[in-house]
Amino acid sequence: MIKTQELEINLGPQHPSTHGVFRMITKLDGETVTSVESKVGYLHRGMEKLAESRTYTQYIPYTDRLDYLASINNNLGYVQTVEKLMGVEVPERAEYLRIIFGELQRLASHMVAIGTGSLDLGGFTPFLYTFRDREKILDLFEMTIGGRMTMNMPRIGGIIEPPEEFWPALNKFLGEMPGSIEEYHGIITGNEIFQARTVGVGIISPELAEQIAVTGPNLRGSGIKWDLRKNAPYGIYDRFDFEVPVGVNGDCFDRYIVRVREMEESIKIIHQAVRDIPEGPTFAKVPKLIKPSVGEVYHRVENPRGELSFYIVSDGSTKPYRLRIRGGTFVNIQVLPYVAPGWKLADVIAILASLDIILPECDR
Amino acid sequence: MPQYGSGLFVSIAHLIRGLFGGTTVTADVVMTVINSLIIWALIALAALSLILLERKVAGWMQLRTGPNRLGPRGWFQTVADAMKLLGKEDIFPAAADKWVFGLAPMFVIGLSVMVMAVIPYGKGMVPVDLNVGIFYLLAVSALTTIPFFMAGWGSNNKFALLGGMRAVAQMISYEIPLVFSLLGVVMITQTFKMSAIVNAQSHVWFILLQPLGFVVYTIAATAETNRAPFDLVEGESELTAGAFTEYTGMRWALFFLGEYANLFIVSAVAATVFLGGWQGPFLPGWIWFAIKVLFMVFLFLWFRWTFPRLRVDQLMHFGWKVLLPLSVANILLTGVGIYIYQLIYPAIGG
Amino acid sequence: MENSVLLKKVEELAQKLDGEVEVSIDTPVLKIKGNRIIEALSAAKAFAEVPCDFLHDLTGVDYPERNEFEVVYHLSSLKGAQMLRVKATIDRDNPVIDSAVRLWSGADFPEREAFDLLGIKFSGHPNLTRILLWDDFVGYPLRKDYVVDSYEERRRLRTLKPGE
Amino acid sequence: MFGKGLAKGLGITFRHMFDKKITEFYPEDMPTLPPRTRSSLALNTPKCISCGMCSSACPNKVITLTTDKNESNKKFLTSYHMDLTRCLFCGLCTEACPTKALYTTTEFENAVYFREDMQWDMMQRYRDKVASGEIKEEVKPETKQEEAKDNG
Repeated sequence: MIKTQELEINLGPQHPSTHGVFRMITKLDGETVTSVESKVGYLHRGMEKLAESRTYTQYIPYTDRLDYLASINNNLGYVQTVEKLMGVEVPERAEYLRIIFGELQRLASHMVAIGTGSLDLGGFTPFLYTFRDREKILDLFEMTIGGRMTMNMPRIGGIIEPPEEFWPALNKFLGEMPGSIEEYHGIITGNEIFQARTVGVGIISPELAEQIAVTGPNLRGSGIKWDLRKNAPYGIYDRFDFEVPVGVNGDCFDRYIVRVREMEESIKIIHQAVRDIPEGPTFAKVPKLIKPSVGEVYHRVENPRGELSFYIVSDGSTKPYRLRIRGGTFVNIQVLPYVAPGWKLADVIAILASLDIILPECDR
Repeated sequence: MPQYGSGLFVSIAHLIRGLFGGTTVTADVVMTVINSLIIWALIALAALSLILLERKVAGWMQLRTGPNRLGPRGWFQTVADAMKLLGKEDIFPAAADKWVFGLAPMFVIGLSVMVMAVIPYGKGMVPVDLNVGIFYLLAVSALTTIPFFMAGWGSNNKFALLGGMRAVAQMISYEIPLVFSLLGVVMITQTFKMSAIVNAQSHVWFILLQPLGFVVYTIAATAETNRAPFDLVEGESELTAGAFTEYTGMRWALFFLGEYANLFIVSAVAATVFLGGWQGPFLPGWIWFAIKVLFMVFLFLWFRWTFPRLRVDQLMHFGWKVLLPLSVANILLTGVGIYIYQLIYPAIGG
Repeated sequence: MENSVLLKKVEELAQKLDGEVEVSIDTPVLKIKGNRIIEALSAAKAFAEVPCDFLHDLTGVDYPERNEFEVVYHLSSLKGAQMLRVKATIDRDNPVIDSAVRLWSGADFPEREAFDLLGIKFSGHPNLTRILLWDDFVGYPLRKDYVVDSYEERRRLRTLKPGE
Repeated sequence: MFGKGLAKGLGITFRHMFDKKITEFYPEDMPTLPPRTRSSLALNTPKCISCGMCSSACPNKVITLTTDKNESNKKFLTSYHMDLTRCLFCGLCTEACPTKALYTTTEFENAVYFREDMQWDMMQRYRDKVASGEIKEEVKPETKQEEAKDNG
């Protein structure tokens, strides 16, 4: 036997495939990974501390900056938490608009996930196809609220009414979407090289997922049918008819395909919401200065990257006493040291891409 | 078939040769110098235009326009990039092995020049028409592994080392199917001489006689030039830039130049061996040759901008367990074919 | 349905561990002393019908006027919509509590974060080091007595000193 | 059969080679942004009633304004500064403005070379805009009367 030396490699904080500033201390035996240690915190901005010096309304733009690829979902999670704390009833039309925008944002976020997933496996072109379609969604957002990435769109007690020209643009986009998804299937899903790189790679067993508290598409990829929109509905998700796609093996391919199928379900939900949306006001009557009574609340929402939840402790003032954010990525990322060893270096990148991490949400 | 202008460059060569007295030693020396200068110019030209072509094709496939700022439709972009790279600082990492690190890029480009000397660019346009042309070509291009490993080892960087190791493993494994895929053609033509192989295709191109050989060659050549889906040496998503991680400025540009020179070479070899070289109606031979090379180059670009990358062990599996048996099968089939052919037409072949 | 069943279970558990139960908005809350936490969590994990076996979140809250920390565990499950909040109070001067890593390996990062930002020590944690902040950071930012630099100090534009 | 998916992918990329390109030729063709775009802020000084709502709505203390009172005990602006280095472009200030004196604009070329240039003097910017003819100055009736008083 030839005795070889283990090679220790720092993947990150500056590395093309770590999706921001994530660092993995990887030990290699040849090309095979023997251990991975993940280091986070390079993007820590003290979000929870910042909340203590901002009023409830002023904190909404900060939630944009958690998971910046799904900022409306974050906004919604936060404002719904505050509404739950205050007991505010949101008008019907606002609820429907929240569904439409939340699902549009989920589509955009999953597009980035599968596009960068393909990019991390070396396929550059699919990445730009997904971004082409994401651009259309961002245009819709820009038309409605004026922001593209950090929208700051919902308000406590309502949401901003989109302009007239939004509805035809939305219909046009929905009409184009099935063709685009067909294209992703053609260039990514059906590609034998992509399948060879992902099928059977990085299996997260259901037991491991439950131990770590993995959530979101990563959990469903492992075959557990758990989606808060279905199992513990918030907002008006209980009125919509959609499937919860699950994977079989819990490998990278399953996590990928769950995302693509979730996109199809999101389109279904948007279609239903556009069909059923009533006329009416989009703002509830809430005081200008939000001042919840003493108490605490915990609210969880299904974000594209796992369950996002806010825990707010209120002391009756205009500012939260303590605000805790539980991001999906922060918990999901713990799975890496369990899954990665034994695979090749390139597989670690594939696993990381399939976990679809986003560091601002992780480090906060 | 009439071909107009085929003899243009040959006549010029004759003219220059005539100036120095036809067949004297002086004339040979002058011609060698001129030929090597032309090859250098060709490498530079090929690299500049192929880089632009790659960026343009990539852009079009991705619904972009590609470079569009400098010159008409961005045609001077690579020239500007080359200028920029020339002006950049030449950094030697403190822990690098200075000699190995510094020499690696020179070797890459030197080997490319050596290979390009035996390619028939047109009728009578072979700078050095060796009677062991293909043999020489394969032998020299097999050496390209060494500069990659030198770069990987000399950089004293972990990513570069991994890239260098991948380069060795990959290029040596794919060298064998590459050689075997060309062997079928050699069996038919009974010669190693490049110009003779082209002449043998005056009636039928070898892509029709050797379709399997062509497919194996194309795949192995993709791997040999380290292009996607076999670009593990660079593998930017895991190894940042693989063997070239520590290179900057002109040294890095030489690697880049070498990469595109290699792309040109494998395309030229495919055009010569399988696509009939400079054979073709109406147009001058060298234009036909250019068209065929461009077609092959486009094929490689198309693969690169469509496929994701293979994993290192899958690459080895594919090379040894799929491509090698296929190329051996090709040789066997060719042998059987020749045997049957000789039974029918005993006069032909040896 | 789930809530009433869960509430009954929690009340039984509270009696056993001499804790208190209250309902906050729609979530049952179990308040106990810090030293009984592992008992409480493992009992909650094994609740029949309504298991709370998914550690959704773990965090701490600082209450300087009561001189104590609350370590807050949010337990849910993949088998139903139930949600349970367990609050363990520990002394602020000696903030030590048993680690939940032996029950859920996913408690690793949240516990390290609580240690990092609040200074709560989790005994039995395999690698209790700072996670979000750097290793030689002084202080625990989420404590209420942590002094944040003034706004003027933070907004000062940094100018290069000569020699930099 | 192995290779079918590969061929399909090749087909898709080849087809897109001849599709219409979606590149925007930015400085030549300026994009037309929708009217709600929040890419820059502007202050219409005469409309401002110096209430300070914008400054208190801002999550990040971007806006500092100073006011003074004239003889009829009416507040008027003496200075209005925004520190764009801290601005989130969330639009909460424009929503809070009761007279819509502060509004978002679609100007998006806000890059500057020096950090100091990010400190915007909004009143100066308004005067520049008026001087360049980009917007018409609104003349308040009271100011007219005051001028008349001064003259007479």
